[in-house]
Formats: sequence, C-alpha cells, structure tokens
Amino acid sequence: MVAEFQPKVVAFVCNWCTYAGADLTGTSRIKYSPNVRMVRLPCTGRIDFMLLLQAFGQGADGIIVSGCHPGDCHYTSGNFHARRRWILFRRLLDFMGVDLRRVHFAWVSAAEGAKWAELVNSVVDEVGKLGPYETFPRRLGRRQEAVEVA
Amino acid sequence: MEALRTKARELLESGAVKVVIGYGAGSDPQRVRALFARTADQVGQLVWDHRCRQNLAAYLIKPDVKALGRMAIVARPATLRTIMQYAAENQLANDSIVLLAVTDDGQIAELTSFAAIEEHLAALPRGLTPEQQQELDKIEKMSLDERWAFWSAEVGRCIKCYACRAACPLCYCHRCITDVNQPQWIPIASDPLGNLEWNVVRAMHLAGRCVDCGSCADACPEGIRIDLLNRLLGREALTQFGAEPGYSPRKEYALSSFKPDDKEEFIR
Amino acid sequence: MNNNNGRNQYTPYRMRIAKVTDEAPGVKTFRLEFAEPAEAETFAFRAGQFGEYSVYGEGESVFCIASPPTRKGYIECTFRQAGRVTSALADRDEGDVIGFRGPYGNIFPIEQWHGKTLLFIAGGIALPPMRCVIWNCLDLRDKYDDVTIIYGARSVADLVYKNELADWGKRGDVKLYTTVDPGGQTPDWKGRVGFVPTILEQVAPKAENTIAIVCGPPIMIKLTMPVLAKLGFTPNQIYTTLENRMKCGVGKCGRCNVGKVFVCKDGPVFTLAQLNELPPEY
Amino acid sequence: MSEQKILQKKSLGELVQKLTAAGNRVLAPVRSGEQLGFEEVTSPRKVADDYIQTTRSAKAAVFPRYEPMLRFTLAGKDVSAEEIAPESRPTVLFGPHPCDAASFATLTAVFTWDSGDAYFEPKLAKLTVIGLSCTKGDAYCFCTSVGGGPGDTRGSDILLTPLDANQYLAEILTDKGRAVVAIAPTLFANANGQAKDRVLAKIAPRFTAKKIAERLPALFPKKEVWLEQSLRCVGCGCCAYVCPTCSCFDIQDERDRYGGVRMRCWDSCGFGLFTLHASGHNPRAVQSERWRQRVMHKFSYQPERLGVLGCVGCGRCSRSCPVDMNLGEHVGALAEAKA
Repeated sequence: MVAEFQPKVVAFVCNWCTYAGADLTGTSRIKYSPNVRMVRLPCTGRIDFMLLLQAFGQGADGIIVSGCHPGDCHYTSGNFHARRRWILFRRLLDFMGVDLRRVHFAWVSAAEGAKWAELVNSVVDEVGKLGPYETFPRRLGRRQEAVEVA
Repeated sequence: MEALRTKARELLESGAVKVVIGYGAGSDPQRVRALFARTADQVGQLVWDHRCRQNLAAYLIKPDVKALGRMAIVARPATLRTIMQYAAENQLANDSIVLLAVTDDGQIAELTSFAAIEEHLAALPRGLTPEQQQELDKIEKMSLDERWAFWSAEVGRCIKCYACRAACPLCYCHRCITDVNQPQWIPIASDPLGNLEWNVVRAMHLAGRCVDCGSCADACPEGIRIDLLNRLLGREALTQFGAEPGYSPRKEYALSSFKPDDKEEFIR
Repeated sequence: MNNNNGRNQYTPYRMRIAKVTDEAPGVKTFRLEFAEPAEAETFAFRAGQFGEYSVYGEGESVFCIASPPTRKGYIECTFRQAGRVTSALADRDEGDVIGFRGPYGNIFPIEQWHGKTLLFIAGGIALPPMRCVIWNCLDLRDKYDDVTIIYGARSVADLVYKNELADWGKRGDVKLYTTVDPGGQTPDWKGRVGFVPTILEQVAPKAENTIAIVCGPPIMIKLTMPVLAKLGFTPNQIYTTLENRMKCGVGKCGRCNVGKVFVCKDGPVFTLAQLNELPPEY
Repeated sequence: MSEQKILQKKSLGELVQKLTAAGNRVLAPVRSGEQLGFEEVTSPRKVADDYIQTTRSAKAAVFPRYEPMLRFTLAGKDVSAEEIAPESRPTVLFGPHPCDAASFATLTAVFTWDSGDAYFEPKLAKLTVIGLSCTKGDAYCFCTSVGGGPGDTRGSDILLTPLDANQYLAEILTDKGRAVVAIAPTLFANANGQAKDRVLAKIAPRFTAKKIAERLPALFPKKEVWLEQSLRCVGCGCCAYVCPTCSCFDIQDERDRYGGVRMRCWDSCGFGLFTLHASGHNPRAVQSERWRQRVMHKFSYQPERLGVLGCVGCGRCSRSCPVDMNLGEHVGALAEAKA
C-alpha cells in the first residue's frame, strides 16, 4: 500500500508573537496538523530569505513565515522591514517560477492560538494537494532518508 | 569624442587627477576595453560610442586602481547613478573623484560634487525603455512551469565564476556572503541549488539599490540574463516603495526603511 | 600509482581523538589514533611532514604532524582556532572521529645533521611544526652535538607545550631559552623577556658545524635571518618550514604554488638557500 | 602512421546512434542561445555545426565542475565514510577542436605528474576524442603560437577535417580511434589521398612559447609590467572556468546533521580567497599579482616543472572576459617587454 503523501511544512516564526501563539494553540488543546516543523527566530526581521531557500533545498514542500502583527513588533519595526523584503522576495520567486502556493506569510499574535491552527491546517492541506516539491534542487550530500518524515 | 579627449588632457596636465578611466579600443571591432590614461599622450586613445557599456565605477573599489591616485571616470548615466548610490550608502566622499559625462550633443559635463551629479541626472529621462519592459513582460506572460523551466536552464549554466559580482560596482562588500563560510550559506560548487541560491541572493542584495547598468549580464560568460532579475526587483521597488536608487545622494535604501502602511495583499 | 599506501589519496584515515590538551588560548593539541588499527601498521611518516586533517562536513585543514615518528601508534597535531575547519576541530572531544590523510611533503634531513650542533628557533604557534623534529632529534640524542632551543611568544599564556618546555628545561643535554615579548611576562615568569632575534644574538652557538632550524611569524623570520647571517650562518645551514594555503596536499590543486615549486611536494621544509631562489609569494 | 578514411556528414547520426548503442556517452557541442557547450547527445539533430569555439571547454568530461569524492554518515561521536566511485562511463567526445584535444595532455600532466588521481584517470582512460579541424578562426585564436594548429592531430583519437559540405577526412590515429571505426565500419570509406591543408584555417603565430618561457622569469619582478596589463582585470574566475587546461580545484564539504559529501570543484587563481591564509596573510594580495601568477603558471612554471604548456591557444578566456583581458595579446606583449 502506498502511504499517503505527508507534506513537510517548515514554519519560520518570531519568538514573541507567533511562537507564543502556537504555544497557546497547544495549551488550548486545539488539534492541528503535525506536518509542520517550527523554527523559532527572534523576529521576522531576522528571517533571511536564504532560510526559505535552504528549507526547500533540504526537502521542505511548503513554508510558513509568521510573526507579530504590524505595530506589535517586540523590536518596534522588525516586522515592517520584513514585510518589505517579503513583498520583493515573493515577486522574485514568482518571476522565477517558484509556486507561491508553497510559500505563506501570516501575522499571528500570541493570542491567536486558533488562527495558528487554522493557518497550519490550511497550508498543509494546500501543499498536500500540490504534492512533493520535486522540481526544487536539493542540497548536495543531502541524505535521502533524512528527507523522509520521521 | 574630441571634447572628451581635450577635457581628459586638461585634467591630467593640470594635475587635477592622476588617472582618467575611460574606454579604448578592444580586441575586436565590437569591443572596447577600459583604458587607464595616466599621461596626456594617452588621451588620444580614448573613445566614446555605443559600445562603451561597462560601468567603470567598478574600478573605484579595486586596490590596484585606487593606488593610482585621484581619478576621473568617463560616465554614462548608469555610472553617475552608481556614484549617487555610493553617496547614499556613504561609500564615497563628496568631490573625491571627477565624473566626465558625455552629453547627447557630444559635450562633456565635468561633475565633481554630488549636487552637480544629482542635477545632471535630474534632466535625463527615467524609467524602463519599452524594450526593457517587453523583456520582463515576455517572461511574466509565461506559465509558472515555463518560468521555472526558463530560469532553471538559465541559472543551470552558471559556473560560479562571479563575473557578475566582479563587474558590479554595487557588489562592494569586502566579504561577500559567498566568501563567508561559517556557516557556508552558499555552496562553493556550482550545483543546481548553489546556482539558484547565488543568483537569488545576488538579485535580492541589489534590490532597491541596483541602477540597472546591465554590467552583470554583459559580464556573464554564459549569457545568463541576471539583469532581468534585478530589473524586475527594481521595477517592484519603484512601484511598491517609490524607490529610485541612484538619483539622490540622500535617498534611504528601500529595504532598510519602511512605511507603516506599506501595501500588500498576501499576508494572512 | 597512488602514493598513500595504495589508497585513494583523497580518502582520509578515520582517526579517533585519544587526548585533547589545551595549550594556549585558542590552541589545542589532539592525540589521534587510527580507528582501524590495521591502518596504523602500514602508516609511516618522517619529521617535517604534514597532513590534511578534516572534520567530516566542514572540510579539511593542513597542519604538520607535531609528534615525532619515533613515537609509534599515534600522531599529534596542534592547531589554532581560526577558520571554519579549525573551529569545528576545536569543538571535537576525546573519542570523536576526525579524518586525516597524509603524510605529505618532504622532510627535515636529520640523518645529514648527525654530529652537528642543532639550533632550534621558534616563535608563537610555530613551535608545533618544530616539535616533531625536536623530539625526533632528542629521541636520538647521542647522534647530535649540542642542542639549543630558543622559543618566544607574545605572552606567557601564548607559549605552547608548557609541560614539555619544563621537561626540556630540566634536561641536562638541552639548552632551552624561553622568552616573551616585553609586557607579556607575568610576575612569576622565570624565562627571559625580549624578542627572539635579541635572545638569539645573546645565546647562539658558533655557526661552524651548526644547523639552524627557524620557524615563526613573518616578522620574526624577517628579523632573525639578518642576525643568523651576522653570526656567520650560511643560507645552506638554515632550514625553515613554510605554510601556504593548500587543498590537495599532493601537488595538483595549484594553491600552494610558488614559482615552479609546490610547497606541498617540494616543501614544506626548505633551506634559506632554496627560499632565496623562489619568488616572494609565500 | 595514421589511417585515412572518408566519413560522410550525413552519416553522423548513424555514428552517434551506434556509439550510444555500444554503451558510450556521446558529448558534443550543443547550442543554447548564444552559448555553446559540450553536452550529452543521442542524436546529431542538436549537434552544433559551424562554430569557432564553444563557450566552455571540454575539460568537464574528465574534470567536472563539481565531483563528489566521499560520502559520510555522522552518528554521535563516530563517522562512517565511503568513497564515491568516479562516474566513468565510456565517453566519446565529438567535435572538440585541436586546441581542446591538446588540452588533455596538460590536464594529464597535472593530475599524474607525481601521483595518480583516482577521479581523473578512470575518466581519461575511457575517453575517446573525435576532434574536428578548424576551417576558420578569429582574432582570439593563437594555437599556432603555443605549438598547436588548426589541423593538429595531437590529443585526438580520430581527427575529422571537413573537406567540403558533404564529407570529412577522418584520420584514424590511435587504437581508441580504430575501436570507433570498428563499431561502425561501414560508415568509414577508404580515402584516396585527399589533402586537408587547403581547407584549414590560417592562424598567424603571435609569439613563440619557448621564447616566452625563457623571458618570463626575468619579467617576474617588473611590477609595473603586470600592473599595466591587469589594471582593468576585475578578478572574476571566468577565464579559469572556461579554460580547457586550468585545473586548480577546491575541496569542500556539504552536510546536514546526518551526513554529507566531500567533493572537489573548480577554483580560480584570480580570486583573492584562493591563497588567503587563515592568519589573514595573502601571498598574492592584489590582482596584478594574481594575473602574473596566471601567466607565469601557464607559460613558465608548468613548462619547466611538468614539461607541458599550460595554454593551448583556444582563446576562450579572452572571448569570455568581461573586461577584454586578451591573453594572446598580453603574452605577445611580454615577449617584447624590456626585462
């Protein structure tokens, strides 16, 4: 029997809002997809676009980038800077033929546990329908077994 | 051309500059090459025509060239914009070099102050030419898969010679991200992922700064149209954030500034 | 064809770190034992040779073999944490496996030195490349006449092999002079204070029938050579060991090329006479 | 003495098919936009005709852009490692010009002068070169200055010379060449004394390599000579990467938390990082010194040390150079420079 495709979604989230929001999802006992792997960074301003390429290069099928709502940044303006970068980066990815249905951006505050669950579920669902991201080149020396869902 | 030679001779003879960097005859009739005139008798070799495309501002940061002393640079509009961008990024002191801009009627504008360069540029046409716009449109009209196939083939030819970086005057970092190895962000080898990463990084690091001189694509031995990536991001930075790099010595870099009400429609 | 015991010369031996010694700030010594004991049987090297040490996943880095060939069963290397590989090496612990390939390069011609007086002059982190040949000669002590070691570092903390220096100091058959740069001494420092060339001038043996082995930072070399010349040493009496950036270690990758010489094949050991023939690109 | 045969141009397709069917990888020049490179082909439809030079050389057939050497698995304190056997399918290289064919001698000298090379030699052993004489050259060609020529047979196992629009003169030069004929014997007809010289390109010599090699050591200290030539060099690696004989390489690791590979990949003496020491010291700190190294290495050090020239005069470095550094011209100038 062929196992159902389990998409791997990597979420880059800021420490102060989205990570706390995801915590709330858990403490609120809201169930959501286990296909997401979270990478916690201090701020969305720290989320270099290279990280997104590296995630795809190491086997991610979809990516979520999330942080504080505009105006709520712990460092005052990190998310405003991030937003400008995302606007350009998304355009570049689209221009180069990267499927934007695999790259999602969101503002999730520490109070939005339910929104986080909804976001993850919808992205996992959408990426699951797209299937594995096989056209994206993989990192050399990447071990195949490590790519599989543990 | 005569006006250029006369001006160059004047500058060298008066000792105002030690070297005039311009264009001279190249290996074949289609090519010109950078000429470093250090004596008045060399200025006769200076040429000026449509072949003079290389952005000579790139030499401002080369140690061997800097050691020659104060320089004058023959400048096309993109070169002037580069100097403005250097000014905006605090990479160059006012009045430290001489720019020789050739005007449409063949006269030479000798520009030294940032203010003079800014004024000179203000009178020139801006924006993409119809041909440049068409090149972008052509790719944007492709389907997603076609775009991916197109760019995979383009960057797949990349051999990581970094001619694009070397030819770009705005790639002036003493330690480029590719030279940093703790961690090694971008693979040394020109494998498919490494090539993609390098070309994306290069475009992003120039987004909102690139003055669209085209030297990167001219330099690429594999003929990869990397300038289109820069042009796309330049157009987006203009329409989204009003960024027009290289027209003012004071402009803030689009990606190190923001407006609380920057518009987007994709963040949930 | 491959001169690495019939192995693919780019494939490292797996070595287990048997002992880690902290020598100075950022400087460590590893004792390495072959993870496959059979490989130790066929492995042999001579004083002056070097190897490519690697952390799997981070890359390779070149250092000399710091232990003498007279001590069997292990090799030692001493390195300063500087770049990607040495930083990763510094993070390794006893029991970890790293890679080593070699030995590469030429040797100190210690047989030719039999019966001669030996003068070792080292500065800072350049003692490790000489430790191998020093121990090699000390282990065959009766073959040589007087042995003098002059070793200087910026400060007391920067001296490497502090225990061995103490041992050498206690031996009756070695004249050891340690020195630190002015300002680098501690209140209980018993050695000398001053730069290596100065100390050399004070304590050097007669040039006649003496071999000088010099290794140190460029500035020390630059100032030491004239002193040796003044003392009567000819370029053929002076040996040094060079370092250049290397990748392959076997004369192919092109990095260490100086003139027609490959430092990895024709060196790292050169006499001053040989160096004088080379373009100054090292 | 080589055997001479006639090969019809229209039978190239059949030749490619037969070579492929016999288990060979056939590499031939393929056009992509304005660029030409040697790529694997299975039919002659894609094979470019009528070109002066490919953008990239054919060296990747034996010395690829990057090549994994070792695969390792990380497990706690331990590491297991296995060698990766070099990819060495029997390969027929179709269409390199005599300059490219000659480059394999230089590569062989570098990779085997002192010890063998487990990755280069198996590829070379299984490489058959079907060279193609030049009927035209351009301002960048200088093969005749470095001991080659537009109809030179060195390095080729078979050398084809287009006698007219329809047929090639095929000189069968080695056993490997005879093996190709044996795979498709009916395609090779006997020749009757056709001469190839009349169709070959005329490339005027610009200098003599021997004279250059003699002069260079004395020119080494002349800083101003090297500076004058290299002021416009921007220090990219383009010339080295398109060069058929440049073989300097880097060894690099790539890994994730479970394991990875060690590989070697192309490198260039034009980069400042090439020689930079960990201490920050750089033996060749400025571009003029790197340019000098490039010229000295190819025209002085390699001839003296390995007995081969490091240049075959293909002119790729100069055609591709973004700032029009012209090797043939500059080396010619060095021959005249005052020592």
